[in-house]
Amino acid sequence: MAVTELPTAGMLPGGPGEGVQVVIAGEELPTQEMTLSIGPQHPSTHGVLRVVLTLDGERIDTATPVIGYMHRAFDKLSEARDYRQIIALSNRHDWLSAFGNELGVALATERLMGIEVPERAQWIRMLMAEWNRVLNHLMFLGSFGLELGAMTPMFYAFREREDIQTLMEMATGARMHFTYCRVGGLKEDLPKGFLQYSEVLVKRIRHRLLDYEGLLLGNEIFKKRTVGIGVLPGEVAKSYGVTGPILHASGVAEDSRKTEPYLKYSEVDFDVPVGNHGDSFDRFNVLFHRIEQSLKIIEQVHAKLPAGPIMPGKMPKYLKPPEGWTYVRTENSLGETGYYLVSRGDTKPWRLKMRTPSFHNVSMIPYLLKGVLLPDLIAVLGSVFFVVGDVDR
Amino acid sequence: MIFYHFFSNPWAVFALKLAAVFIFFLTAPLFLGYVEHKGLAHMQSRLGPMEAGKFHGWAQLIADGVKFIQKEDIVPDAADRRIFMLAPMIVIIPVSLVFLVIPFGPAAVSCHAPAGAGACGFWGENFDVGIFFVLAISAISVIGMLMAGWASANKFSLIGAIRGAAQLIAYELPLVLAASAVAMQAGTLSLVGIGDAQKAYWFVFPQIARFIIFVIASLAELSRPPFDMPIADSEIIFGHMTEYTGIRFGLFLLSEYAGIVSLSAIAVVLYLGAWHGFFVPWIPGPIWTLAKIGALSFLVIWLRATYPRLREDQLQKMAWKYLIPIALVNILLTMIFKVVF
Amino acid sequence: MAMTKEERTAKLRELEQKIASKKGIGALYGLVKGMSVTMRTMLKPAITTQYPHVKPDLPERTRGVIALKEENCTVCMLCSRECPDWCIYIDSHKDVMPPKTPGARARTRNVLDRFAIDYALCMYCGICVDVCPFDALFWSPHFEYSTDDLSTLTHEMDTLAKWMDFVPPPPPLEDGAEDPSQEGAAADSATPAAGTTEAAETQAPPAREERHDEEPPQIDQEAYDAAIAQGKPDREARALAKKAWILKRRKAQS
Amino acid sequence: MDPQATEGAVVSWPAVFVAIFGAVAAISAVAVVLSRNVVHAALSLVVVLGAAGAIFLVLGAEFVGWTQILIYVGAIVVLLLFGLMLTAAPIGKHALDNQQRGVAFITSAAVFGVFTFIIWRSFGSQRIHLNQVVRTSDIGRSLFSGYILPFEVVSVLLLAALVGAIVLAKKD
Repeated sequence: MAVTELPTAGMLPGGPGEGVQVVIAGEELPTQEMTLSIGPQHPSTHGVLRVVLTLDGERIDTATPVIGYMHRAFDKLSEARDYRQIIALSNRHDWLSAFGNELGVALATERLMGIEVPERAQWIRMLMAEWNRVLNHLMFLGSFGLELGAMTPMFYAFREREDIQTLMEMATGARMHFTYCRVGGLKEDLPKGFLQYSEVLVKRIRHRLLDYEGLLLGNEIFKKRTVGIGVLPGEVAKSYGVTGPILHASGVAEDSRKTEPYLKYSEVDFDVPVGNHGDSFDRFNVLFHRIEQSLKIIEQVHAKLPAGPIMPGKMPKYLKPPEGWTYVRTENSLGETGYYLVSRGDTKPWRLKMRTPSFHNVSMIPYLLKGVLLPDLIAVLGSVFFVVGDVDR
Repeated sequence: MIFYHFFSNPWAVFALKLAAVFIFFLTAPLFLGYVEHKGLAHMQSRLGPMEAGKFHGWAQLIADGVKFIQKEDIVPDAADRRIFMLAPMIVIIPVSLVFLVIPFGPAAVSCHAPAGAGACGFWGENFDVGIFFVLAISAISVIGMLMAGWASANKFSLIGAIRGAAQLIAYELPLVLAASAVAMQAGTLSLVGIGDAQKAYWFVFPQIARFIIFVIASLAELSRPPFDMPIADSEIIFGHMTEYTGIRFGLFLLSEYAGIVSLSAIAVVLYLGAWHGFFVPWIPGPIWTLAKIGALSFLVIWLRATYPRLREDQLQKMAWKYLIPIALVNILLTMIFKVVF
Repeated sequence: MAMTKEERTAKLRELEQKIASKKGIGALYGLVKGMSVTMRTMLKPAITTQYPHVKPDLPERTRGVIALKEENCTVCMLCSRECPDWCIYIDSHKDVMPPKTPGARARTRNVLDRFAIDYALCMYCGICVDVCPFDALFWSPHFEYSTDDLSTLTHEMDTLAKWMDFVPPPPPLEDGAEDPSQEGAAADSATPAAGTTEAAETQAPPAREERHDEEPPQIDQEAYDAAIAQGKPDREARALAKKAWILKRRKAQS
Repeated sequence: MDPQATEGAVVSWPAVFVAIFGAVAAISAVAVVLSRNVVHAALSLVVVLGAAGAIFLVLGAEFVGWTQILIYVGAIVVLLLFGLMLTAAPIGKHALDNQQRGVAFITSAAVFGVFTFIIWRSFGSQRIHLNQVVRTSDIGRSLFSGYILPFEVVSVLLLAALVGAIVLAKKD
């Protein structure tokens, strides 16, 4: 039988015809695979990620993530900016966990310079980092629902996020790119009324989490769409370098807040929620419970916040870390963010390499998407929590 | 006596009814669209449109319509031009025809139509096979959907259209089965007759399962959430409507909302007692009908606000494994009851 | 009666879990619960505000726009150099001032000709405000300056100065915080009211804030106070104080 | 072709409509076979079947007419289109064609001739009386009395087809 080339509508990577293959298996009728580009402009890749799929009917044969549409050369740029400026730059790549990012840069610089951060600053940093985590997780809680067609959780998520952003704005002045960390401490102390509002918010959000439970976690349709979809065994997750909620959902409770505590995480009591199956539902569930844990940490910070300065008394005029290198692990909202900082005694780092969780999360898309149905692509992609800026940097 | 002469002229009455049906066809979906804007918004803790027309954005849908008319009508270069442009009409015409047969009230008491008593009332046309007409005509829309999806020369459109067709084929069956059980119980295929037959009790009460099947199947036919896979925006952009702009896109949307109104109306006539009210019998029948249509349409909106969408194969499974067997058993039971009592 | 609200909720939750865990009923219960969530929300008032009609109440620290207190600027160019994306444009010239006493050396000073911030480039990091040693830059929560033309987002000195009117006083700090103003380090010149002469007379010398980890102010406090007492304007007093400080240091060095 | 057109000197409205729909159906039928695009052909088929349904309606057979539309337009052609799009229907302006036009023409001409002959022989002398509308109940009654055997035979046939389809599809 003649092999006809599948005419295309100009959506294939290299124009019509390319990437189409004809599979003739035994005596079966010949079937053609369709290549479908999801992205870079597609509603469900939240950002400019592109996934090139080869489809057998609605079943995905291969999935190749194409990244780099948002590459902003953070690593290179930080070699040309001083430490203060890097803090402002670093909160931009993963725009959903800005505070966590700048915290990492500050921690790395402090470690290299041997600066002792005041107690109060450390506690406030932890408070901010946890609120930031809640912000981030709420976003994914909402967007996952949206991708599965439930539009309301997204609006609820933004309702809650709005409250938290107002809180963050009180202290930092910004709603998204906080730039609140400084090497050695923080920009300013908390304004009056911050803690009170923070306490109110903890209660409010804890109450409103029930809405998400009612809309998504307890919903039969949602379960039907996510349970058993995109199963990621713990071993595979580890081998791909996946961290954060996705790793936890696969049953591995690796969290640098626990295993290698920074700030004051060793002094607060919290759990690392883990999943049993590593499917989409577990990932979502873990995200949900991580919010609860973060709220728990925030409550403890409220109780334990000491008085004192937020910057060390003596700070050098110019930030010039001595020659050497350091690596800082932080458990950022989406997983482990590592900062490899090499200094040659200059005011600028010689090298600042970031290990971002989203990059590793995206790297296992081919594994997760193999053999799933096209509609499940959404259930899988939505549960592989990533921020495109964090992938490309 | 000029009115008497006017209404005894069948052509005048026909023209009047046609005009009324057309106006209802144009305004009801707009009103429903507005209710959806506001209802969805409030369910999501928002306010929805507030600017157009000043008072709570009442003119938002009109503004949208004007916008659709003004926008450029783009036909993709690779598209099959004629079919692409024809598709929205194929979708909207059957939907508009359904409005012809929706009965809003009982037959007029003093009727002077030449066809005899019972031939005129609050409806456009009383077909002998009304329910059959509705089911047949609403099945045509899917051809327009397939045309749009295929002619757009876009893979997402094609997938959407195929999903839409698969969904329609699967759900046409439970829909017809659920409706035919009602026809059996009422002993007539005429929508007016079915409405009349519910004077004693609404058909929803003896057979609630049938009603649920009808509503689920209607939702699937309309591709409304949680069965909106043909236009699942996070998967396939907007299905068969992806490439459409301007008034043609507007026609698709209009047909969607008109479809909600018409299928709600049919469900009301079949199950919810049509124009028969309760507690307050002095409220006229047409108002009852409209109120019930509104309530059912609101349910459709409410579902959209609440549920994620199912997967296409789960939908098919639901149709073939549950809805169709239940509907068949239902027909059997209805038959037995009909014969025994 | 004896049950508190929390206990009651906990008990209800438990019951709910029990129902939800049942297979068929649980599924139906979950679906109905979802419907109840949306319905409940619908019956509550919306949380959104009608923005152009209702202005948001923003915190004092909100980084809306950077305002310039022109008379504080000494054209040191620090802000311009520290800006990560170089969005601050400063032009100046040197003005020769006639000597105060006849026979003395004529002095020069920098005169600010142009101070512009390109808000199309600005990333609102606030480094310029942080580094400014003379407190010439302030954050203001004012934010309504959007335009439909990129080029009009470059705002010049006069606009930046006008925005000083929107600068609120810094908020009081949370309990347990060390107030930087008590150490005499931070200036409270952020208040728009500080522009009046009365406030200017009582205010401490505008020195950089301690928390910005830099050197102590390079002016002689006594000379500044003396100059203020003589009724000299703020800028002149600061210049005198700076001169006195430099003389003192030279003496100490030699 | 049209029995109504020859009846009496006065051309009635139904006759006019039957003629119009007949012409539409005939032209579309030709378009089905002449179309170089398989989807266009299927869509022309929709018009043919729709026009056939319309003729039934004009002739007062409401139930049959709507059934024609429900089954053929709403289901059969949709399935056909569905199958086409799932397999080989090219997207956009692509044509599918082959070199068997001559054979196809001969075959269809032969079929046309045979059908015309049979129909003419069987019903050529019959007249349809339009003063009565065919009630649905009459169809039901005749279906379950006079035609009960063919009806049941067809049911069994469809059931067999259904089972066969399931067996074929269930291969994996």
